[in-house]
Order: sequence, then structure tokens, then C-alpha cells
Amino acid sequence: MSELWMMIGKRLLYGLLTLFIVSVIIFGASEMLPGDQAQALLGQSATPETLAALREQLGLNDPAPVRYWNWLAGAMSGDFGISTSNQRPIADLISGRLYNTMFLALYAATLAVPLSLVLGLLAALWRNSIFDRVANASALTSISFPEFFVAYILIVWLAQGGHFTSLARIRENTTFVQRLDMTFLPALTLTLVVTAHMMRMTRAAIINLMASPYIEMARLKGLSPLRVVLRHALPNALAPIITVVALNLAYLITGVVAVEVVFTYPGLGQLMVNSVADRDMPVVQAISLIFASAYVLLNLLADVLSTLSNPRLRHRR
Amino acid sequence: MTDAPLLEMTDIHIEGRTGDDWVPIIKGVDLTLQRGEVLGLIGESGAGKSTLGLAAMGFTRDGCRISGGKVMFDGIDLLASSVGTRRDLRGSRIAYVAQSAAASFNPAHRLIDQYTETPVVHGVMPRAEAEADAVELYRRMQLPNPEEIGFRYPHQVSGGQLQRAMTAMAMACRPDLIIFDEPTTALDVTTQIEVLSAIRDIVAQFDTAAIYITHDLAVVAQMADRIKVLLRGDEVEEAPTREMLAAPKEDYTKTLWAVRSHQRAVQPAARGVPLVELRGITAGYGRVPVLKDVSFEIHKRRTVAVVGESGSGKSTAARVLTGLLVPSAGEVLFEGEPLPPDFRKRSREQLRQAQMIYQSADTSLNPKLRLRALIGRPAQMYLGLQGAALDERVRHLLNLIELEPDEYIDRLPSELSGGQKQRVGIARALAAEPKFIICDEVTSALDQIVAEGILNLLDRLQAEFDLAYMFITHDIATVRAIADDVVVMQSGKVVEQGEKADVLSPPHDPYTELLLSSVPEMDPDWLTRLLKERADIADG
Amino acid sequence: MTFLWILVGLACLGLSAVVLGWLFRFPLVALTRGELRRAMRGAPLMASFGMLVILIYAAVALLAPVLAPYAEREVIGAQYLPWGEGHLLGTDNLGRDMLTRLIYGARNTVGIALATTALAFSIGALLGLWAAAVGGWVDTVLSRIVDALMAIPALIFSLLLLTIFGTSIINMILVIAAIDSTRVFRLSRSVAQGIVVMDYIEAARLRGETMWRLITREILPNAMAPLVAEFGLRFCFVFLMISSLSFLGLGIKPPTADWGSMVRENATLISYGDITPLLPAGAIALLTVAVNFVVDWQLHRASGLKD
Amino acid sequence: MTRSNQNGLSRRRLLQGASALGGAALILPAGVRRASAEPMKGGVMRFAIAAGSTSDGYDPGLWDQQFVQVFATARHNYLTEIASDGQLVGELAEEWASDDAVTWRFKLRSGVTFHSGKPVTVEDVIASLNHHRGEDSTSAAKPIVESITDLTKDGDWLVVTLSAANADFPFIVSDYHLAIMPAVDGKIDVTSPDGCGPYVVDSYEPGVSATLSRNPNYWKTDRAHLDGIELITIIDPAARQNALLTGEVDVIDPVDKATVGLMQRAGNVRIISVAGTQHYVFPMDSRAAPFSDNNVRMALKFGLDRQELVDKILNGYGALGNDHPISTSNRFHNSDLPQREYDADQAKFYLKKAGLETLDVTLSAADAAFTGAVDAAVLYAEKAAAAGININVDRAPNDGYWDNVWMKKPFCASYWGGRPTEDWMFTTAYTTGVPWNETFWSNARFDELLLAARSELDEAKRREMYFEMQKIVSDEGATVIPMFASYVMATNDRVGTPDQIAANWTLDGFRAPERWWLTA
Repeated sequence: MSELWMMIGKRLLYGLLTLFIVSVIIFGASEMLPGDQAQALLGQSATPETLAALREQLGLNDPAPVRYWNWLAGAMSGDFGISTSNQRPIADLISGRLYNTMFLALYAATLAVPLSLVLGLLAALWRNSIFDRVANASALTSISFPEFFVAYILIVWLAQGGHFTSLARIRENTTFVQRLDMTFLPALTLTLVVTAHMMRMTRAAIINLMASPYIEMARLKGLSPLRVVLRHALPNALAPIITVVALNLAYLITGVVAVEVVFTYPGLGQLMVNSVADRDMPVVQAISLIFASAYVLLNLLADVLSTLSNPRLRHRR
Repeated sequence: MTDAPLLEMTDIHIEGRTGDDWVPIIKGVDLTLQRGEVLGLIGESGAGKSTLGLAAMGFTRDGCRISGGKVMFDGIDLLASSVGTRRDLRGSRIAYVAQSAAASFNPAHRLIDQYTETPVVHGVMPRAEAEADAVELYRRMQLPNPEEIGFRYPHQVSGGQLQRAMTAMAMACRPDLIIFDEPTTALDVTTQIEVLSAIRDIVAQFDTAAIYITHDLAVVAQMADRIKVLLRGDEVEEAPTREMLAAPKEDYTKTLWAVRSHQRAVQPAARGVPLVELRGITAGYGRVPVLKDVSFEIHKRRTVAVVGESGSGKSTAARVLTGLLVPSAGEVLFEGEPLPPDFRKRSREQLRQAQMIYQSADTSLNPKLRLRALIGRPAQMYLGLQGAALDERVRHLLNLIELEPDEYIDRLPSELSGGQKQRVGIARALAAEPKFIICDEVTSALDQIVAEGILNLLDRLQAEFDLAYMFITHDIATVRAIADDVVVMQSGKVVEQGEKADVLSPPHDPYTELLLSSVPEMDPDWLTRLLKERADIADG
Repeated sequence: MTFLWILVGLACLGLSAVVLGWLFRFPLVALTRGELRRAMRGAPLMASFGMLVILIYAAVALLAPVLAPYAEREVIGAQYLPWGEGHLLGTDNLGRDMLTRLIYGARNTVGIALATTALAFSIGALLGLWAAAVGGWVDTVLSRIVDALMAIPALIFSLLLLTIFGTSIINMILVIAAIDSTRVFRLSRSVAQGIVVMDYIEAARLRGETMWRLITREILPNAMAPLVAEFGLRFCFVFLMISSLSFLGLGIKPPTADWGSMVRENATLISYGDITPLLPAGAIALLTVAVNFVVDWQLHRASGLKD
Repeated sequence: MTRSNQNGLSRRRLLQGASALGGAALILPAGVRRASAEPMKGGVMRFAIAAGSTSDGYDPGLWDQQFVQVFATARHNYLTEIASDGQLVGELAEEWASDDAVTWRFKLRSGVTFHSGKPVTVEDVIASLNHHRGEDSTSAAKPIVESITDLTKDGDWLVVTLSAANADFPFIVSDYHLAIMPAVDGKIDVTSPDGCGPYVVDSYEPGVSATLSRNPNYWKTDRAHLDGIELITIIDPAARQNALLTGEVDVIDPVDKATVGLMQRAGNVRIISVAGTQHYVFPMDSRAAPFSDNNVRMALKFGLDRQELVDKILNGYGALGNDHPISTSNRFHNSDLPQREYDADQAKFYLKKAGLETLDVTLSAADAAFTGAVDAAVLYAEKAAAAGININVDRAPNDGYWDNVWMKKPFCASYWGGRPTEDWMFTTAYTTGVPWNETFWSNARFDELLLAARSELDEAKRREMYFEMQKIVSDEGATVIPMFASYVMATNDRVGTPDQIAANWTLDGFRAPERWWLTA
């Protein structure tokens, strides 16, 4: 067990390193972005004098390394600063959005993960059957439609029919149940987007094992195909399945800006794109770090779970 | 008990699919088994032994089908019965013990869970009862700590113990018939004996009928009441064991009996500076040393056999020699000059002089390269051959290993048989024109007749090119056949070394003695006698 | 009721795919030789259907100027005309012929996707194989960098980069390829890690082969199967990426027709029950499915599974 | 302080204004109003607005997008207001006057309070205007108040002194930036939503939504009919339209012009189209070759099919432009100028005059300039090709368009929201050397006329001058102005509006929240 802790510790350190590299990359990229925040804020109305005044006010005149250092020092002490656009503390600005993003990600995952596991298992169980082929072809079709397009189709089908709302208007007093109802369509869209990948991986991971001697052994013990798949193949296929689930969870957290836009859902993705457009670098940095942390932590979690699912690694000789 | 046989297979035809075509694997074999009887099924790889054994359960592997014949098990027509009926029989009345227990136990579950699964699913007994029964059977299989061993995961248990646990698992429902599919092939000789005796005892105790599949005559001689010989899906002959051993009728059977004929001429004793010398090598992975102060010499034109069981460090010695593993102490000398310990520091010439032939040609030949490139590459690199000269050289090498150049030069490894692949491995080593070749278990994955051919070839080449061999093996028979000198290793140390005649004749080091005595002999009473002898020694 | 009709439609589609696949296998078998012919004869119907689709796409892409009724950027009438004579699939948001745009789209989209994926694989696979073959600090450094790059969401990262460098087709190819190559790196590294422990790699090392030769001759050929499979998927993801970028206002420069941007440009129509925007999306989907059918078959062959 | 006499365009009529809110709510020709248009009270109207960003805030100097503009007008009042018919009326200023167009006096309405309960004073007005003035002002409105040299208080009166005469000054203080906010120590608090307008802010999430409820103490008794409003940012056009179709919102702005026809067919939707001053332009850098040659400019002006652009880009919701920025809704629109049409021969003729056979230019465009800008550029290129003009359309990223392309690239797409007065428009973008002169165009005669017209108080003379200026810009200017884009909005059938809807800005001059009502 101590080896597991060692691994977690090492991976966390690597994670910090990753976050650091990410922050440098993002900062560097934002430095290279044409124009700065003053121009972005004033837009077409900018004049040289107002630009200069606004730059001064926003502290954009410091050299880049100084600004990076200031930001880093602040971030290390847990202070991500204030949004330079509208002087709101970034923690406030982001916390609500982060909750929304996590809510939607978990909602979609709750729909998608069981669905894709069941479909993947059934496809593996009945491989090369009509079911398998239809599931495979529809999964491929669903991933080859752009997300926003899937969203439009769902809106036409489900929202114009009056079944669900196409506008996720989250308010402070929105109850949990209302929230579930309001975000059903975005969650469904994301479910369609990620299910295919996870389903195909589950199927492949299980089929990959079906030629193993221990599966043949299980069949020769007179076990039913379902039991063979569930009890003998699945536990050994967990590692790749967990990995792909983690990858998709990370995607659900970090990659859903199009869906947020279509359903006007106030998540982090939109905020990020907005902040890039506004050159609001403290916000961009903070969100990048949140995204990177989600990625790092989910990967770590996947590795820990894979380790735990593997008795060879769980119990040494 | 009735007089009707327990299992009666008549005119079994089995086909396997390659692409769109069906190729026959079993071509009309009959098999009859009485209750409590053990039938040995013997043949080379590809003879269809396992396929036939599985067919006795009404089972075929994916891509195979039973295209004709009838399997009657205790009055039930297996092939005509429903999937459910067959499933009910499997595990409960007909059980299977696979070749590699390590691969056939599910790594995700504890032994006891896998044991109890069959009786619980088939409704033979409840879980608690099954657990108690498991302990009882583990004890009978002479497993250490029978109360606890079931609560371990497969990877926590050694290969020999796993094989016994698997036999116990097969016994869980007290089946009428067990199919043993090469249960000891993957084990070391000393371990093999324990497993063989345990299997033999328990089959006898429960009066279970068995089909015992193996390629090893000496093993089957200990286990079976009758022996059936298969060759490429056809039955060659069948007879009671002693009868078959005493007087095989068919030519093929006779060749099987006579394979161990190769004998290397005695070479003059070694003199002068050794070609290769390991001096005081200590090496290992991480902090644990695998080799402890190992020294031996290899002289020109001589074959040194390094013998030991798995984990003895014989392959590690080869890795130190080639420079893949840098020793923590000691040095490797070539013609008296020390070699840089890391192969990356060695000159191209030094690399050329020592070549290696691997145990598994499947993993040592790049599956995507044709023989022309596989064999030609060392000649191209070391000797600078190009174009027609290179082609000429490759053809010559193919001739040396007795493969027709025009037919084989543009083949992929996957288009060759096991023995041919191993020959290609040899040709690749020869292409560098080395003085010294390491042969790492080169025959252990091959059938005996094929192995014999390889040994003959190596012997011939040695004489032709003045080669020195380091021959790593666990098989005493091979040692007898090919070695000039023998180095016996155990847990990283050399326990005995010297000329073959000295090492293989008494007095022995105790470990050498154990190794030698554990090699099965063709005598059907050998196992009984050996166990008795050992029991006497233990008592006495 | 509509749902039922959709089901019936899909069933017909599936059936015709099977029939087409079956029919196409005859020319495939007839026109190939030796090893390839054996493979073709054993090709599942879905794979043969996939090959037919890919072949048609390739032909359309190559023959675009011949096949298209109008010029790529020619305005032929009012916008969003319904399907009809003179404009079989209607017109787009600027009154250009939809069919023409789809045909040229095949050329541009497939070309761009191919270039992008090829570049991504050249960079990613080589670095990945190198990292696995060399190990040590090279591996560690490369893996750390790739990890960090992968921790930045792909869409947002490409948005950043394209804003910096501009959205010319070249930049788009470079940026998407760079981001994709991190994913390829990870895959090829893990595949290669399984290969570098093989005896034949050890033999090649012991022979003193150079790293370049080790990677290109010994490792790469054996890593091809999973890489090809990944190529199939990545290839299709490029369309989606372009489409998503177009959604964020950074698509292919007009008036170049590409399916990703076409989906975006005409997407609003779907809200009014017009299925025209389904055409470019369908073109992408059909190609994705077709490519993956072929890839699945190839993987299956490579894995040596019998059923 | 006498009221203006109603006939003629006397000096006093021009220089004096007053709230018209005493009687009829809107200055409308009698008889246009219908009984059905009678406003009803109550309800919450939900607006879906395209532009809104997380970086939006309460600082009036940085308001630049529709969401904040409507939001600001919903909670703030201004000194003056442009009524639905384009006339200037007083809002917080009860009346105003000037003798020389240099010194302006505004009388502040009494009894008006901020949402916080504090009365609105002249000090608040001064602080609010001062926010946009001065050296370190970061306000986008700085250029329009730059001419103010002094602000003083005289009892209930605000006295404004200008550096030069400006007959249109009262129009300027209706600008949406110049909201009147409460002063604290002589400065306004740019983080506070407090205002004296029709609605009080309940919640605001920048870039997402704002909810407001009716100001119970609002001084206009016949405005702000609703209990509350909700403003929602929906950036995606399809999503916006879906929101209206599925009944999630009551008003959407803007409507995607390309699919407006389809939308109209889709259900109980009312399309509101207002022809206004907003125009889409393709400015050229008049300093750079080949655009420095007016013949090239003329060739480019003849090389595009304006009608096609209006039809395809605006889907008919707009008017033809004539290469000058003054729309038909302006007071002094020059209707004598012949409409310039697509004419490849003319274009060729001018090319030849410039000594060219063919012309290769790059036109940079992004939809950030205006919706459909890229498509418009593509259509432009298609038609210009016939005249030997090869236009290479360079699609620039939306993000950063105004910083990196506009006024940086020699030929690009741009738009103007339009200004209520000719002077304002010309001063902003056509005078020599002003910061937003996007073509860097300079014409002495034009500059001279502009100055003269600004202080000219005789309307007939002014009209003449503005007519000439329009002709100069049209024939010599460096901007291709193909079209005036209507503001196109859509509402569901529950929304009631006055018959006349203001054209100065979208959403009834941003004032839909206080002018519109719900019928059910």
C-alpha cells in the first residue's frame, strides 16, 4: 500500500510541474496574442489617450516577467487576483461557474458512463451480432457530428416539442430538481458525444480479453456468457475502461464550450473563451489551471483506481 | 457402474478457419474411455491433441467447428444436446485443467473464489461447504498452508502450486472426467514431479477418468493406462502403456521413442587463453543480486552448457556477457582482453564477435521484415556487403540452414514453422561471422524431432566455423546431447562446473543430483520408484 | 410516428450498406492479387462497404471540378433555395449551389484533414517512438511537456494559437497537427513501450543499430496497426475540430468550401426542420463510419482474432 | 425662458428643448396610434441579447455592447433622450437653452431620486459627465465630451461651456455612455448599479443575465409598464431564435437576417425591423497605394452589387448605401445624389483612368465587423472580378479584430452604429486627423464645411452644407458604404410596442424596457 502512496505523491509532484508548465505556456501565449486588454475593453472606441490611461489603470505597463511573477506569487498564496475587466475577485467570478461546470459534467457522466458500459458490455457479449453493428455504427455517427449540431438537433426534437427547455437559466434560487430539468438537454448532448468513445473502448477492452486462457477456463467451467463477461472479463478490463472514462470526464469538464454556448449555460468554457477575447489574463490563467488540474487529478484518480483494480499491484507477493 | 464406456467419441472431424476456408484439424478420430481410466494423448505440436481433448467436452475454440462425428458422454449426445445441457455438464461432470495455470486462473479473483464458483453455479453445494471442501482438496493436493492458500491471488502463488490448485478446482464437483492439457509442460523438472504425483494420487483416490494430453513420452508413461498417438489430426496407434512402450508398432511412434539419439563427439580438452571468460561477476536488477560471484570460461570450438531451473540466473549471465546488464562487480574478458561492461561502449567489432540466438524465434525475429533483411542486415552492417554480394551471402546462409533460398528469401517469419524460424535465428547469428554464439534455450519451445535437427545443425556449424557456444538450457537431455563443459547454476551461484563427463557422473553436488534424478524416464514405474526412494531418504 | 419512420429509414440505410458492401467485394477481389486478394475475399461486408465509400470520396475529391455543376464560389441564385432543378440540393446561405459546395468540400476537407493528420502522425509518432526507445531523461522531458500540453483543452488551445498566428489554412493545419500530435505521441509511446522489450529490438540494439534505423525499421513497422487505427479516428476528428473552431468564429477562410464550416454556416436551418445542414454533417459522419469500419477490420486482422 | 414658436425653424427652436413628456408619451403624428397599442401594466419581459461578455461591468466608460447598453438604459436616465421619431426631448433636463451654441444651460428636473432614495442633483450630473473627461479618463466617450471646457452649477441649472460652438450639443448628452449616476465626493462609483432610471437591478451576472424590477418611485408615470425585466445573453444566433420559438424569452435581438424568413413562418413571431443609421462599410486606407488614387476608390465603389448585399447579407432588411454615412432617417439626408449602382464598365473606366488594367487587393473581414461581413466580402469579390478587380478575401479572427485589422489593414470591413446628427457622424469618422477616421482621409473643403455647419444656425444653409459634404464623401471619400442595415428584432405575440419604434439604436433606442409592454 505504501507504494501506492508513493505513486500518488510522485504523481502529485508531476502534476504541480504540469500546472507550472501550463501556466507558463498560457502566459506566454497570452503575451503573444495580438492586442491587449485595454484595446479589447475599448474595442472600436479606443483612442490612443484612453488606451494609455486604461493600460496604466490595469497595470499592463509592467514588463511581462514582472506580471507573471506577480501573478504566480499571488496564485501560490491562493490569491488569483481580481478580474482586470470588471474588478471582481476571480475566486467569486469562477466559483459559481466552476460549480455549474462540475454539475453538468457529473450530470452527463451519470448518464453516459453507465450507458456506455452497458452498451459496451452487451456489444462485447453479442459481438458481431446485429446489435453490436448497429451500436457501433450509431456510436460512430454520433461522434462524427459536431457537438453544437447534436445540440441543435436535440433542441428541434425535444425542446421545440415542448418537452425540455433549451435555455439553461440557472439562478441562485434554482432548486436541484429544476436544475436537473433545465440542464437535461446539455447533459444529453454531452452524453451522446462521449458515450461512443467509452462504449467502443469498453467493448474493445473486453473483447481483447476474450481470447485469454482464463476466459476459456471460465467457459469450460460451464459458466453462462453473461457471467463470463461480468465476472471474469470485466474486472480485468477495468484499467483501460477507467482510463477512458477519466479522459472523457476531463473532456466533460474542459471541452464543452460549444454546448455551453448553445444552451447559454454559464460554465467555465464560455468564461474562458470570453476572457481570451477580452484579454482578461488573470481569469484565463485561473481557468487554465482549473482545467489542467482537472485533467491531472482525473488521470491520477484513474491510475490509482486502475492500480486498486489490479490485485497484482494491490497485493504484492 | 455400467459397462458402457464413460466417453465415446466416434469419427470426430474438426475444422479450423483461415480466412474464408475451413481446414481440417482432426480427421476422423475415435476415442473411448472407461470410468476411472486414464488415457494419454500424445503427439507433436499441431497434432490436434488439445482440440480433440476439448471436443470431449463438446467445446471448440473460436474459429473451429466440429464438422462430423459423435460425442457420447455417459449416454448423453453432447453435440446434439442444447447449449444449456452442455454448459451444465462442464465443470460439474467434465472438468478441464489447462496447460498454464498462471494464465488460466483469473488474476482478478482469489483462488478460493474461483474454486467455489463451479460448485455454487452448478448448484452442487453452497459456498460455505465448498470453501471447506476446497481446504480439504488443497490438503490432498499437498499444497502448503491449505487453510490459507485459497485466500491468495494467483500471482501470489508459485507455478507448481497453481497447477495443483487448478487440479483441485477441477475436482471441486467430483467430475467423472478431467481433461489434463499439458499440465506440467511449463514447470521446472523438480516441480513437475510434485505436480505429477499429486495429480496421479487424486485421480486414483476419486476414481476419476482422465484424458492426459502431453508431448512428453516419459511423463505420459507415468500417468496413463493407455496411450493414443496423434499425428496431424490422425490417430497413429493406441495401446496400453506398457505394451506401447515395449513395442511401438508404427514407424512414427518409433521415431518418437528414438529421438534422443544425438550425441556430440568428445572434443579435446581445452587449453590456452579462453575465448570468453566471466570473472567474479556479481550483478542484479535493483539492489537484489541475481548473480553472485559467477566465474566460468568458454574455450574456442567448445560448447559450454549452463544448466539451471528458472530463477537460477543463467539468462542473467548471458545478459552480462552481451553487455545488456552492467555487473556491479567482476569483468568479462574476450580473448583475454576485458570488454566494456556496457554494450553501447563496445566497438562494432566486439559486438560482431559475440552473437545470440534467442529462445523464442517469435519474439526475436522482427515479424515485419523478410528473411532477406533479417539475415542480410548483420552482413550488411558488419561486413559492408551490398547488392549482389549481399544477396549471394544471404542465399549461402539460407543454404547453410537448409532452407531453399529461392523459396524462402522473401518470406516473413510468420510464414515459417517454429523450427524454420529458429534456423533463421541461427543464420542471422552466423551472418556476422562471429567467434562465439550464445544459445538461450534455443530448443525448449520446439518439438523433440525438430529440436534434434537444430542441435545437429548447430553441431555441424560449430565444426565448420570453429565456433564456441554458450548453451543455456534447463533440459538435461539437451546437455547430454550437445555439451563439452557443463556449468550448473542455482539461485545465482555456480554449484558445479567441469567437463560433461565429470559433472554428469557421480559423485554429484546434491542439487545436480536432484536435477538429474528429476528428469522423467520412459519407465512407467519410474515415478513410483523415485518417490519411494526420496521418501526413504527423507525418513532415513 | 416520425421516430418509426426514422427507424425504417435507418434500417434501409443499413441494409443498402450491406448490399453495397457485398456487391463491391466482387470488383475488389477481381482487381487485387495475391495476399491482398486473400484479404479482400475475407473482408467483412461492412469493411468492403467502407472501402467503397472511401473510394467514392477519393474520386469525388480528385474529380471535383469535373463533377461539380458550378464553380466552387459561384453564386447561382437566392439563398437557402429548396432542393430543385438547377440546384439539386438547394443553395446555401449565400446562394451558392449546395451540391457544388459539397463536392468541393470533399476535396478541401479531406485534403486538409489528411495533411493535418499526416503531419500530426509524423511528429507525434516519431517523437513517441523515440521517447520509448531511448527512455531516460529524453522520455521524461518529452512526456512532461506532452502532459502539460494535453492538460490544456484542445479547442481552447487551438483557439489561442490561431488567434496568435491567424487562420490561414497552413496555420490551421499546423496548429491542429501540433495539438493532435501530443495525443499521437502518447499512443505511440505506449505502443512502442510494448515493442522495445521484444527480443528482436534487443538483438538490433546489440547489433549496434543507429537510433533512427531502430525506430524506423524495427519499431515503427510493428507499431503500425494501432497507429493506423488511431489515424482513422484522428482523421475524422479534424473535421470536427474545424467545425468547432468555425463555431467559435475561426474556421477555414472563405470562400473555400469545407464541410466543417458548412455545417456551421447552415446549422440554423435545422431549427426550422430543413435537413440541408445534415448533408455536410452526414458527409462527415459517413466518412467517419466508413474509415472506422475499414480500420476495425484491419485491427481485427492484425490482432489475429479468428471470429 | 419662452417656449419655441411652433412654426419655422427658428434659432430658438433649434437651440432650445424641453421635455415633451407632459402630454402625449411620444411625439407622434396624430392618428398613427391605434387603440390596440394601448400599453398594459405588469409582467416580466425577457430579452435575449446577442452581445454580452463576462468582462462587462458598471463603468459607463467601458460600455460597448448591446447588453450593457440596454442594461444601462434600463436603470439610468440621461439629460436628454431621442424620442421614437428621432426628435430630441428632455429627460432629466427639463429644458435647455443657449444663445451662442458655446455656452449651454440645462435645467434639472426636480423631485427625481436615485434608487437609493438620494435626490438627483446638478453635482451628480457634473460628476457623471466628468467621469468621461480629463487627462486620465479611460472612457470610450471621451472624444464626444472633449469639447466641454467647463461644467458649473447655477441653482437648478447646469452650465456647460464648450471650446467651440456646437448647435447639436444637446444631442450629445443623450449618448448612452453619459448616464447620470450618484456622486460620492464629486465622483461616481463605477461599481454601483444605482441610477434613477425605470428599473432597479436585482441581480447581475456579467455575460450571463441580469434581472431588474420596476423602480416604484420612477418619475415617468406612463413609462416602465412592466413589473420587471430579465436580460439574457444568448450569443449563438440559432440558440437565440430557438429560445424565442420555444417560449423561453419574449424578445430577441438581433435576429439572424439569413433565416428571418424561415423564422417568421415558424410561429407566433413578430419581426420588428427598423431602418436606422447603422451602416456597414469597407474603409480603405486613403494614404496607401493603390487606395490613395481616387480613381481606384471609385472603381471599387462601382465594383460591388449593393442590391445583392442588401438582399443576401441583410436579407432585404436594410437600405442601399450611397458611399456616405448619412441615412434617410437623418435630418439632412441628401436625396439629390443619384444612387450608385453596380457597374463593371464604370469600374473598368475608373481603373483605366488610374492607369490600371486589373487590380489586386486584399479585403480583410471578420464577422466581428458586422454579421455577414465575410460573406459580404465574398460576394463583393465575386462581382468585382467582372471588372478586373481581384479581391482576395482574408478572413481575420473575430477576436482582436478591432485591434489588429481595423485601421491597420488597408482594406477591411467595419460598421458604424450611426450617430443621431450629421455633425456627430462626420466629426467622429471623417474629419482630418480624428482618432476614428478609419480611412485617414483628409479633405480641406469638407473640414471647412463641417466647422461652418456646426455653428451655423440657419437650417437651410446647414442643409446645403451637409448636402455638399455628403457629395464630397460619396465621390471622393475612401469608404465604400454599400448598405444601411436595419435593426431586426423579433418578439412573441405577447409583446406590445408603440407604433413607431426609434431608429437611433436597436431595441427602440435601447429603451424597449421602458417603452414596451406585455399584453398577456
